[in-house]
Amino acid sequence: MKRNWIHPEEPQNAKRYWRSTAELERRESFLKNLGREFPAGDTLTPEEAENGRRDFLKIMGASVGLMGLASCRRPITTILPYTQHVEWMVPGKPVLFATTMPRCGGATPLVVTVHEGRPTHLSGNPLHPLGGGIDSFAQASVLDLYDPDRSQKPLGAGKAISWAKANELIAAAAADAKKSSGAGLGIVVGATTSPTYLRLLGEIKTAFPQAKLYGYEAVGGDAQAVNKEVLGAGVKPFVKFSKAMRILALDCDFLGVDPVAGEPIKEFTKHRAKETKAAENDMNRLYVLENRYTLTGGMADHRKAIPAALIPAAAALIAEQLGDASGKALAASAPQALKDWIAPAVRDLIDNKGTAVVLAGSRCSAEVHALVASINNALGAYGSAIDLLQEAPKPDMGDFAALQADVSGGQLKTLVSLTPASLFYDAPDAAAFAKLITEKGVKLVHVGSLLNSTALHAAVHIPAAHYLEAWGDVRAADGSYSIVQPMIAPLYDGASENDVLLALLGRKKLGPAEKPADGAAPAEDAGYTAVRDTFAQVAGGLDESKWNFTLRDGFLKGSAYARANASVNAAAAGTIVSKAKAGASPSDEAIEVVLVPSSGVYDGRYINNAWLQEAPDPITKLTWENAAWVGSATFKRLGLEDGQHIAIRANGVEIEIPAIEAPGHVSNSITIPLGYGQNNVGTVGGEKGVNGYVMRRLPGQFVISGAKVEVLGTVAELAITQTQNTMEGRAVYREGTLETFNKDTEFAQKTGMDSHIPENISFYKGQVGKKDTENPDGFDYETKHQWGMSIDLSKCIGCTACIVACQSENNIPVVGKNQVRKGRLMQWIRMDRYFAVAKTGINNVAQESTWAEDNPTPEQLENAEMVHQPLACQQCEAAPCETVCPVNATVHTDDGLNAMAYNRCIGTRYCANNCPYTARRFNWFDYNKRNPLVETEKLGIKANNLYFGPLGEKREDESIRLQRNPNVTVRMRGVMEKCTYCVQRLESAKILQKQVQRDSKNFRVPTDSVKTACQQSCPADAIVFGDLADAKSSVNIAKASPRNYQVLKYIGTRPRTSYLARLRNPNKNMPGAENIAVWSNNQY
Amino acid sequence: MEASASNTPRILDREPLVLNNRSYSWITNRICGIVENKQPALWWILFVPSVLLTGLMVFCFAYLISTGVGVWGQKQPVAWAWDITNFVFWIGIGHAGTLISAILFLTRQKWRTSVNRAAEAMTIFAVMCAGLFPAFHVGRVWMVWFLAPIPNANAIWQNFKSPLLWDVFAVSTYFSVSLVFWFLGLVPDLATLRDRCRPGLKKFFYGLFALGWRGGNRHWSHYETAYMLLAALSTPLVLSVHSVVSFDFATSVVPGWHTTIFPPYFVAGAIFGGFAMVLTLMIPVRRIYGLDDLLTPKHVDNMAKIILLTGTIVGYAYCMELFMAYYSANPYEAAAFTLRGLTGPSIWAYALMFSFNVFAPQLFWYRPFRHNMWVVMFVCMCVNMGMWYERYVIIATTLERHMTPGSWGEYSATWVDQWTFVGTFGFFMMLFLLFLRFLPVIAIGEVKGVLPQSDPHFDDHAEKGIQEEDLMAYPDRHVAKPIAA
Amino acid sequence: MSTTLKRVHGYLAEFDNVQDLYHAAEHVRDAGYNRWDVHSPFPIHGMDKAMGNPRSNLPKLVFCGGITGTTVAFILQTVTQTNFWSSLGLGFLQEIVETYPTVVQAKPTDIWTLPAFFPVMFELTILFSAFTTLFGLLALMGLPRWNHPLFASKRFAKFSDDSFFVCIEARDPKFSQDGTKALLEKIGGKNIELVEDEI
Amino acid sequence: MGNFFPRWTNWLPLKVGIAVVFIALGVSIGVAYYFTPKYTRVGYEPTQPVPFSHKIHAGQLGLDCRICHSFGEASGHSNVPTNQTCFNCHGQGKGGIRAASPKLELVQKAHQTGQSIPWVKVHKAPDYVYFNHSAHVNRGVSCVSCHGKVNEMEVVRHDQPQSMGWCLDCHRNPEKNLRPLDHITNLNFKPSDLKRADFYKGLLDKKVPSGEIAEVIGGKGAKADDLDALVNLAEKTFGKEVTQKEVGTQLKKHWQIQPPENCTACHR
Repeated sequence: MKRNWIHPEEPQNAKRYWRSTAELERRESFLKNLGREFPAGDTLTPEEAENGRRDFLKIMGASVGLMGLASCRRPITTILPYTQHVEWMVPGKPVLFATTMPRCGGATPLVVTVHEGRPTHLSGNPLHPLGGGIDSFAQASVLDLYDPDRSQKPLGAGKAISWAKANELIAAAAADAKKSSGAGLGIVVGATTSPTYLRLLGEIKTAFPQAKLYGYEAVGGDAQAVNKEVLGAGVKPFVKFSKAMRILALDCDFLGVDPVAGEPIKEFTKHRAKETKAAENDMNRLYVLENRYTLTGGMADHRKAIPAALIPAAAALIAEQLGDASGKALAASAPQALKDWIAPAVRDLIDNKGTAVVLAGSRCSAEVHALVASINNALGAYGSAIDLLQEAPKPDMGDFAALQADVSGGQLKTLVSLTPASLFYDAPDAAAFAKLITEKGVKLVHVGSLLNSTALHAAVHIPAAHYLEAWGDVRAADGSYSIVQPMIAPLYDGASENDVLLALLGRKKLGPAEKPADGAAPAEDAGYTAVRDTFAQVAGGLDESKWNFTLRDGFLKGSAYARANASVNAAAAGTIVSKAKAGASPSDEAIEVVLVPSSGVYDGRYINNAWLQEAPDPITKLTWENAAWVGSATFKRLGLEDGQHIAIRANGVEIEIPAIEAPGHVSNSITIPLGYGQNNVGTVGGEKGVNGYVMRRLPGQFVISGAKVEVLGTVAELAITQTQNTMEGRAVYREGTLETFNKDTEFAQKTGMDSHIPENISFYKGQVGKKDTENPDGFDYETKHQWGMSIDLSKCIGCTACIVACQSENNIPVVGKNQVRKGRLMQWIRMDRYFAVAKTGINNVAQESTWAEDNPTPEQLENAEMVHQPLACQQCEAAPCETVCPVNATVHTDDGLNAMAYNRCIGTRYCANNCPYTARRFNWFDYNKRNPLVETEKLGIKANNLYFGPLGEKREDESIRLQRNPNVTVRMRGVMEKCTYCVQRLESAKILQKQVQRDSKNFRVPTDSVKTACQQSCPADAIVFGDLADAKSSVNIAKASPRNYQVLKYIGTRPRTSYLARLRNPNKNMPGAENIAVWSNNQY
Repeated sequence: MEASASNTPRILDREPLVLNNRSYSWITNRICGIVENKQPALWWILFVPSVLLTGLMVFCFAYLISTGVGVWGQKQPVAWAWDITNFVFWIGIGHAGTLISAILFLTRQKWRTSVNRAAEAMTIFAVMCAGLFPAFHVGRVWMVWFLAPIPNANAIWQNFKSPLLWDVFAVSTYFSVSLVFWFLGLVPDLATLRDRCRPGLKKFFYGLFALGWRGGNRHWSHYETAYMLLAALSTPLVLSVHSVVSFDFATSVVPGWHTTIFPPYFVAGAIFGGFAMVLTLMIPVRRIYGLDDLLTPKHVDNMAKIILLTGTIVGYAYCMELFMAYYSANPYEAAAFTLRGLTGPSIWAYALMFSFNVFAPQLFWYRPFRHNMWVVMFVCMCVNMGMWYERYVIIATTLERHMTPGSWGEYSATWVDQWTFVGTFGFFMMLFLLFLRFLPVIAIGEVKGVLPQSDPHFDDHAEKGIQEEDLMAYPDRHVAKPIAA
Repeated sequence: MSTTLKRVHGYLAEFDNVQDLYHAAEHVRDAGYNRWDVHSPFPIHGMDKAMGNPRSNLPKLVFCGGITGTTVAFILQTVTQTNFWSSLGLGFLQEIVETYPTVVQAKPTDIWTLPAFFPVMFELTILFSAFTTLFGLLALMGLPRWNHPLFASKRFAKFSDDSFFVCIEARDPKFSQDGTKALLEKIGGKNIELVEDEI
Repeated sequence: MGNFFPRWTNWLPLKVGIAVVFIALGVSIGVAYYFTPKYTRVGYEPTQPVPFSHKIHAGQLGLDCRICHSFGEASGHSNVPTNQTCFNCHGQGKGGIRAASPKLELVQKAHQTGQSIPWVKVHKAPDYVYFNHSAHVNRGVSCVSCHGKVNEMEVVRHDQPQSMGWCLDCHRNPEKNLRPLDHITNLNFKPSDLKRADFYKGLLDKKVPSGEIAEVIGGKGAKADDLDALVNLAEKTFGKEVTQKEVGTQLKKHWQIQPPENCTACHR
């Protein structure tokens, strides 16, 4: 339901970026409409505020009998137009702005869709050199903006205080820091690349010479430090996937949650797809060594599961083979199997000198990074497949150890925490650190948007502004300079890091600014000024047109980092390596625990984002919580079942956590995704999962060995979205090796039953295929668009970006843990994940993911293959769901869509039963109207709020509704919904073309001009969508590929969505190469 | 009458349909007695709980409508489960009545007369229970009127190609026709009741619905034609209804549903379950109200035979399904049945279904079993349960294992599912008990009609055995005999 | 004897078994009466012959009813779902209900989709026939008629239990106060009474 | 004992039957009329807070619709003008026309306080209907087709049913409502106002082969190789005056007007 969002006061004295004279002059009408779903009064009326779209559907039903009785006239509804016209605002048309999302150590260029002042949807910025698809974190970040549980008021020791008070406290801190020329002032910052931020930090250093700066990221590793020593200060390796034809990743999930600085993923996937016979070297090859399955592991041509403790050994082995013996000691501990695996792999790397790279995960220990540096050097990667860039100089910062030391040493009086990490939650031995802070009487000033433990226990907490709310700037991985421009005035007066620094420098007052004296022009916002100043430095002079172009394009042309003239300092590397101790591979008694950032909440900063919480983990398909990943062999040895609690004892701490079976996970190793187990952060994130951080004692410690595991009796019901882990031999997903492909490029079209489909002899010619003389009833390709989609499985990496993008574009409700458990996920795209082993050809993981059928060796369990398949409505031309609907709620359109008229649907659910792809979703409850995330107690019964129906509490987080896409119906309870190829986009595109067409005949929208949300978000460019009737369209080209196949073609539904089979490029000399992808050939 | 009762007629050498040569008035008194006398304690013992269960059912439906279909156990991919299972179950039960009154009537099975009334009543109540589920299982009940072809300003109509819409027409037609049939049969008996009670409310209502029946032969002749016609109409109808219901599944693409064998298989199953239910109801009634002379072992025996027959047909269908799955060489079909019967999560349901429906009725090959009311009751109970499981297996367990393994999931019912179903039993029992209380449980007129003495030429061969004489003396039977002075 | 005006309805004679009734009926028939009837608790086999009744013409009615059902169903479905009528140049039929072709599962929108319409055509045929049967029957029997002179006779109430009546109506041209009575006595009627109708 | 039911009851069935028939008839007719937009919407004529007269502005002064409803051609919503728009003419310092008039009180107030004027909504599509103005006005469907002759309305009234059936009716035969684009906002436009020669010249200028034009006029086989021939042919077929059918059919063919009848056209 559309509601009026009470909009906060805005700074008056500062110079404001205003969307309209109305806003500038603070017109009531504007403020009133500011938060409206349709401020252009035309469409939102008080009466509508009463009856939202879904309500209207209900009322339609209820009042059908009463229609006309009420004197046959409708109640008065009013239209509230602006009093002054708003610049850029065309009522009913969204405005697109370019901006950038600051990320840990980088940036994501974005285009923001703004509907009447409300940012509703994000997509990648195609103009940006690193632009393109975006990952689910960036995609979902728009929801954080409207998160009702965001920190909204400054806190003093956990209690709400006024902004004035907050400003006072900060001023005071600054003042007495000034007295001691900064001594006692410490500032913790995250891994930032924002020039303004860094510049201001620099100014702090000058203003408070004695002040100390610390860098801290929860899951940041030693890479930076090592690079500094081995490659030189500010030298940053930049991987060019477009050049890298052989990649060996050491526990490096560069396709997933552990991105490396480099070209976007699509450059990597480009080299995976082949349409014609190709030589081994035309296709890139990926080797992966890791302890658990990651998205990267899933894409690998050769993957071996090894204990994380052996990663250094592996690195050492590789280095040794390349003539760097510094790691001999480490290499010694490597088992023979690993040696046998690495030898041919390295030979392959050597054969491809110049185009071969080895990548180390950011959390790997120092020696690994050092070794990898020398390895890449030996492979001649630097300068070819890896660029060494010279970053802008940063003020030098201490690490966390230094911080700990200074605190315990009592050097700090005030500590300002600007890092997105939460010191009291994710710091090593956080409890002790918190205790230390209080004991030493350090005044902690915390800036953040979450009310996490740090916020609540800090002396002062300042609500942080969302990056869509405040001015800022940032450099992308390649150094391109981008401006972060606000899309909406801060909803809760939050302050950006820059603002806080400015406040410390006494240049800005935080929070709502007091009104200017009448007539006085509002003063310029200091944050804005600061960014302009930085821009002037970067761009060499503040040129307005340059500024405006930068804003428009989303980045400053030619601002990338320069190449560094650096070389590898072997000696430095050697010393680092020599310091390292060899890790022992784990055993039944001494199990290793590996801490990894989670695909849902990263390091915990996205804990309160419902979309990410509900987007299933790509590997385990677990939502809303984390669990200990236990390799199948170990899982069986311990006699566990999914969700059974285990107690893990290591580093003198013990945690209880539900276990989940993880095929492809190495034995005697347990992986714990981090970031969960934060309490009282809000309805979404609160009390979800277990905190893994407590296990680590040192900053860089992500692998803990020698853990003891005890199996507990209790079993938790996990919210897993896919219980079936195998394809049961059904040729739903198809893959083959490059060799198979070269033998027969059309192998995918002949897999299983597709090879012998009988001709369909029908009594009539239906509306299928292209209309012509033979097929008069077919689809009209002459005067209509014909939409179609192709998904390239060679490129799809199985991340969940498309799911989240779809959720954001199509107003798909979040259903909550309780409903996910019941299998009622609403996401229109289902990312099916299957495991397979080559043993019997057809994989033999029985359902419920036990390996009961026959007993594969642990080795096989560890190296099961994993594939991902995104599956949404296939828009069948002969759609079985249509014919069974008794009320014609779902019928076919003449441009080939399987239309779904929500307002006609009565919810018999027959269509869902008859959909062979199970692509339809049903609104079992009023997910949009009743808050599905909370428990309610009524009549002495405690249950999920949904189950109380009308008695249950209404959804309080109305701010969420500001995110809704006004062009998509918000579905009510009891109606069926499904993917519609983003029909709202298609229709707008067609209408836009009509505005161009006017009295001419060219009705066809420009080639490839309309994109679906999933396609836009896909970082791997796996999804291609377009007009089949347009010969030039890329979807036609994609579908012409010999790898093109239709899922369940046998039943003759003629889907408009087709898939391109996955290709893999195994190295014949590798052990087990002969088994790769054979399982797919034995399918029916 | 005494005269006719005393001498034993030669032409009736088959087992009598009414034992002990009961007279017309005995029949009248006995059957009307049930309605007129106080009900036995047992009636109340059954009635009170059924009313309570009905209340429970109402509550469950109210909760469902106010809160959402989510209160049931359904999920992706199991969008139908207990709701449609119960629908098919009840609709199936609703088949025996019309079958008995129509098909057995056309095939001149006189023994039907003592069971058809109750069976028809049961049919109607069962169909009422059945109707509840499709009506309330939809997501937006308040929009159900979309199913009715009403001209509207939105210019949108129903999809007549949808089996679900066929269902709407089939079930509603079936209900109306059964009701008409039942009511028509009731009219003469209502007249009997009318004529027996003294002026008052009762007389008013019985009189009202008796429509002023006078038993005139000019009426009887029309009446019998009408009855014949309705029987003729109901026969294809009763066969069509369950066929149409089976189309819901047969016309879909779901492996395990998409089979041509469904229509006959469903119809046989329906008759099977229906007769079981008739017996489960009639055997106690017979005891409680002392109708042993009207509802003789012969009746039970006949019905048991029909159960045996249909049960075997059902068994054949099960096996044929499996054979098809194997022989069609369609791996999806094969997988559907392997998962259903061997490896799937709900094999227990399949096992129950098979043993209850196929093995239990085999007892009826042995005559003494058919005549032992306890055995018969036992088998009928098995069949009742078995038929429910059959539908459950077909609907829920098939959907649990749909085509794309990634979407597979296990279904489990919630308390709302279960109590709604139990509630419908209460509703059914309540209606049936009220029927016993207020309407003649056996068709009085029809039973009288099959008595030996109801044959107009009974006396002829009764008095003097040789009918040839009569024939010679009076070549045309329809010339009146001279009256003895 | 009350003073209220009364109209003679006819003579009512009772018989105590089917056989007597049957023969009686034959006699009355042969005596040439035609406004008379026999009343029995159940239909008596062959009584129509004995009374010389014509065959009921209900079936003809029902046939018409059935045909109507089929046609209604056919028109309803073809008009709303196909372009069949417009292809015949009778597009205005579609105009009336303002329908538009809805393509589902690539099924044709012309007459070839007819098989999908059979179920509903069948059901409506049965439905219409059934109701014609009911209402046709009532019409032919002239029921419901709750008030009838015969109900005034005390003995007549037994017709629905175990006794059998012949009633010859006064409206019959051959009816005569004593002639008819004599006939009824002659054919063995018992408790013959003159049924009168209060006005 | 006599009859239990009185004699008059014998007529009851007949009476009831007849009554039922008539009631049923009455109800269905009543519903068909009173419960449909034809009645529920058409004629809705609320009084507006500001007595703005379209008759004066659009009628007498002949202001173009787009002067106030400025985004109709660019956006789905045809916006209600901002207060600023009124002020362009009525505000002091600007046009200052009748600035002091009491009728404009609210407008003045709005200008000072910034409080929007609560105009009463007349045409309201249900929330699940996505009607798009630009798709229509850019393709030859005039304002008048859906809103009636607003230029003659003192107070705006709901002129057309705007029911789904009504929409479909036009989507099925658009030729009834098509007109040259330069007449889109001319609410008084009659096809007969068009000069036949100009009309066909317009088409020919758009490179439409005269043969095609001729075929649209005279059906298959009709020929005309130049303007005059076309005009003559048209006169033969449609008479002296230009008719809507003539214009509509031509534009439908040559602008390739193919209004969608899909659900997705309006419901998303």
